[in-house]
Amino acid sequence: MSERYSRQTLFSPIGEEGQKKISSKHVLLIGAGALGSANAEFLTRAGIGKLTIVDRDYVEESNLQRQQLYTEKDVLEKLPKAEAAKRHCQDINGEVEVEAIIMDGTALSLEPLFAGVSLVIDATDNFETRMVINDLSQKHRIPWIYGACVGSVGMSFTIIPGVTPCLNCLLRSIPIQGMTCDTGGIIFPAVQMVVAHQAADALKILVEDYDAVRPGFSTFDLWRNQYQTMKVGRAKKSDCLSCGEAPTYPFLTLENATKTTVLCGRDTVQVRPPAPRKLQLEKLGSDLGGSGFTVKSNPFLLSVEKDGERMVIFSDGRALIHGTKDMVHAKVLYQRILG
Amino acid sequence: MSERYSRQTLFSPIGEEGQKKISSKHVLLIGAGALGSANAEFLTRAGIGKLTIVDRDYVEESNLQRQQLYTEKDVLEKLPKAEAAKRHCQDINGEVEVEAIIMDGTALSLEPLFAGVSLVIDATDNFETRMVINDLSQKHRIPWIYGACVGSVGMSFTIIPGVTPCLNCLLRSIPIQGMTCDTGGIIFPAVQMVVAHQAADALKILVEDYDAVRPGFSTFDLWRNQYQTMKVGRAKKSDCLSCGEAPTYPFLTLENATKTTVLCGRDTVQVRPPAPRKLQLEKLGSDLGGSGFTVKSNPFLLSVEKDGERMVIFSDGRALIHGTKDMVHAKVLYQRILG
Amino acid sequence: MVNVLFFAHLKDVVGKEEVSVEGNEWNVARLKEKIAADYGLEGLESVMTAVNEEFADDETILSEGDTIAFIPPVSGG
Amino acid sequence: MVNVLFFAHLKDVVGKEEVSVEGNEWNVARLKEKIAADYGLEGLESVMTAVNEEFADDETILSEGDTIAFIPPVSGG
Repeated sequence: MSERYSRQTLFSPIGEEGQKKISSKHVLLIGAGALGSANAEFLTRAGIGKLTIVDRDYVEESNLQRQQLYTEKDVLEKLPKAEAAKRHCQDINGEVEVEAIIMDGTALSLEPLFAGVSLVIDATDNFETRMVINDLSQKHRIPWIYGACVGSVGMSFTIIPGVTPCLNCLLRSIPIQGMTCDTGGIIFPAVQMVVAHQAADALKILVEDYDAVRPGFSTFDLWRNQYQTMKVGRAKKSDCLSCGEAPTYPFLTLENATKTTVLCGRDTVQVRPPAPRKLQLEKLGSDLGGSGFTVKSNPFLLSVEKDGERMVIFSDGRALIHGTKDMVHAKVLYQRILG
Repeated sequence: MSERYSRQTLFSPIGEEGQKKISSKHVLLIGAGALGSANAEFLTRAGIGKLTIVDRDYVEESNLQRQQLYTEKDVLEKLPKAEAAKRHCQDINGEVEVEAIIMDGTALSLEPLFAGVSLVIDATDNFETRMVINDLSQKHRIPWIYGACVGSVGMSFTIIPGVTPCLNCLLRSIPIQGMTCDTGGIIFPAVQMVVAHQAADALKILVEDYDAVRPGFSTFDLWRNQYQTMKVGRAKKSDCLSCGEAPTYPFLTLENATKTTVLCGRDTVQVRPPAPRKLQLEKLGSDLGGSGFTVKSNPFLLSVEKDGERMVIFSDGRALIHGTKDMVHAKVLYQRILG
Repeated sequence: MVNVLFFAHLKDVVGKEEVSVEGNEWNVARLKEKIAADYGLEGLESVMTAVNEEFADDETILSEGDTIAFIPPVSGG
Repeated sequence: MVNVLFFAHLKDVVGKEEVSVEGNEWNVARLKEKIAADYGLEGLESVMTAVNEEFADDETILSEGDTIAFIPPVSGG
């Protein structure tokens, strides 16, 4: 091994043997936002063999405050994040093979990418995609590392099929109406703290030191100075539909996916959640009002507007995104607000 | 404020008011290695008013595995780290004023830089410089944030003069013969985790939310899955020479500094610690042997060699660095091994 | 009595990090209902619960002196 | 008896994270000597000590059931 990795091989749980393993492995990184760009930089610097980055978005000015790798030039060029991340990673380490895939991650589009990878790292911004990753991880027996952050809060959990409970055991259902980075903000240190947890467990899995993998679900709040790792042994459910004895992988079916349709003859996309939600429109309206959105409401719907983008949200979770025919863009806007 | 900081101002403990404060403040960052480059990137992305980066070293290939910002091109150009960090920071955020100072940080050279700064962030690699920072922080009443990491271990503690104990209260003396990144290795996630703690407290201090500052000394080990925050209220000593009732700022005196001398007529620098140390040469020799150094020893000294650099270490802590007349370079090599 | 720890924004809504409340031999669901009513906390049904730093579900029975942490999952990234 | 937690590389030297040992009414210095002798730990004099997650010095007196953590300071960066 070259001098480049000398400080990493000096760390005895990795060593020269571990470095050889790292350089022979392939990681699938889903998302290239805050968690994604930082994970991409880490894996590249660590000398991963191959890195596949999937993202549907492009670099915007508001990303620069917390998303590593990206520069003002990427914003001016409106580069897709996956491509911008790839370019910066190659300036850092030309030995790493980086593949950039610009697409919306769904059960259908992600499944082929699971072939041959050693590890999947979650850097998405919504629970729907995470539940898809969770099912694909179980189906293909590939570990994945959940990570998420909002405000000064973050959490991480490593799922190893056949060993740990899965995210479906822990959450049971997709949580409703949480804060997102677009409604509650986000600070860079929260991102870094989540990535530190993901990256450490990624190294353990890549060097096959499974005993060292964090045996619990870690949560922290860097502003309120809280930290806890919750043991999860008891959470594993034998009847879990994702990881139990008779799995059906429910999140791989079309009925559990968010649907988007371009409304005929209008510059509008309708976004429909998998199952009707019961949104508390009044609370959502006041949260969004506090987050810089212009909000109008009546008992049946909210109309919210920001930066020239207008969206109408119904209490069953359905939404109309005005001014676009781009279904992926509409889903991005929807999930930024509703998680 | 521009769209650039929108997700940071959405975070209510910062808000627009906090952002204005951040953009009016000046931070002194001492060190531009692993902790330094990551802190520089964070402060730049967060929109600090002015950032002064002090470092004595240049970018090497073995830095790339854990030091943010730097690329292969910086290694080829052997750029000083402070200058390389400045260039990358300006690609990220042209609004921030970045000052790069290439020098060895000592009591004498650092003191003038404390004038007018709001906060000092520690990104050094040795306790001697930290104790100098600690004394200057007390003398000039400026908060500073200690951070350090080796292997998978890291720690952070925020010192606010007049409020918290200082590092001298906690450590009493400079700890002897610990592991350094050059002897125990270092993994990127340990760096990120320390920086997450430093960065969060930096934001709190910059927006003047002192009540939120982490009220303790946090330590973690990401491989062994340990985390603890130790309360420190009881550690404050009224007779502490750095922060007590009659401070003398002992680490600002010349007798408490490491001395370097070019040996007359030889291509060798002698490095002498402030007070004689009692090194366990046998243990040090076997540690260094395990870390890739070629070691020869007799009961009085160790001769160690790596990458063409040769150093002779005596049990009282004195060392001869062969093949150089550069006193700063000699001190860098010495502190890399002996902390 | 049991101790209840509030993580993240729940701490702000309640106004403190920790409260000591009745709850011995209750299940988690009952405690959640009581806490929701007493402190005006919404959405506790989708908040994760740890009892003495171990995962717990709504049916978990509490004992005297237990520490219950309510941890709201987040989705950003 | 008191519980002793070993942080970082101390855990590897001792071979476990936690041990339960005699120590009631001892001071920290005496506990350090005993632990150093029993487990072959070197350099404990420059290791930080927390008793029940609070900073302690060599003179701090221990009580039955206390948890003592030994935390080696690191200097890298």
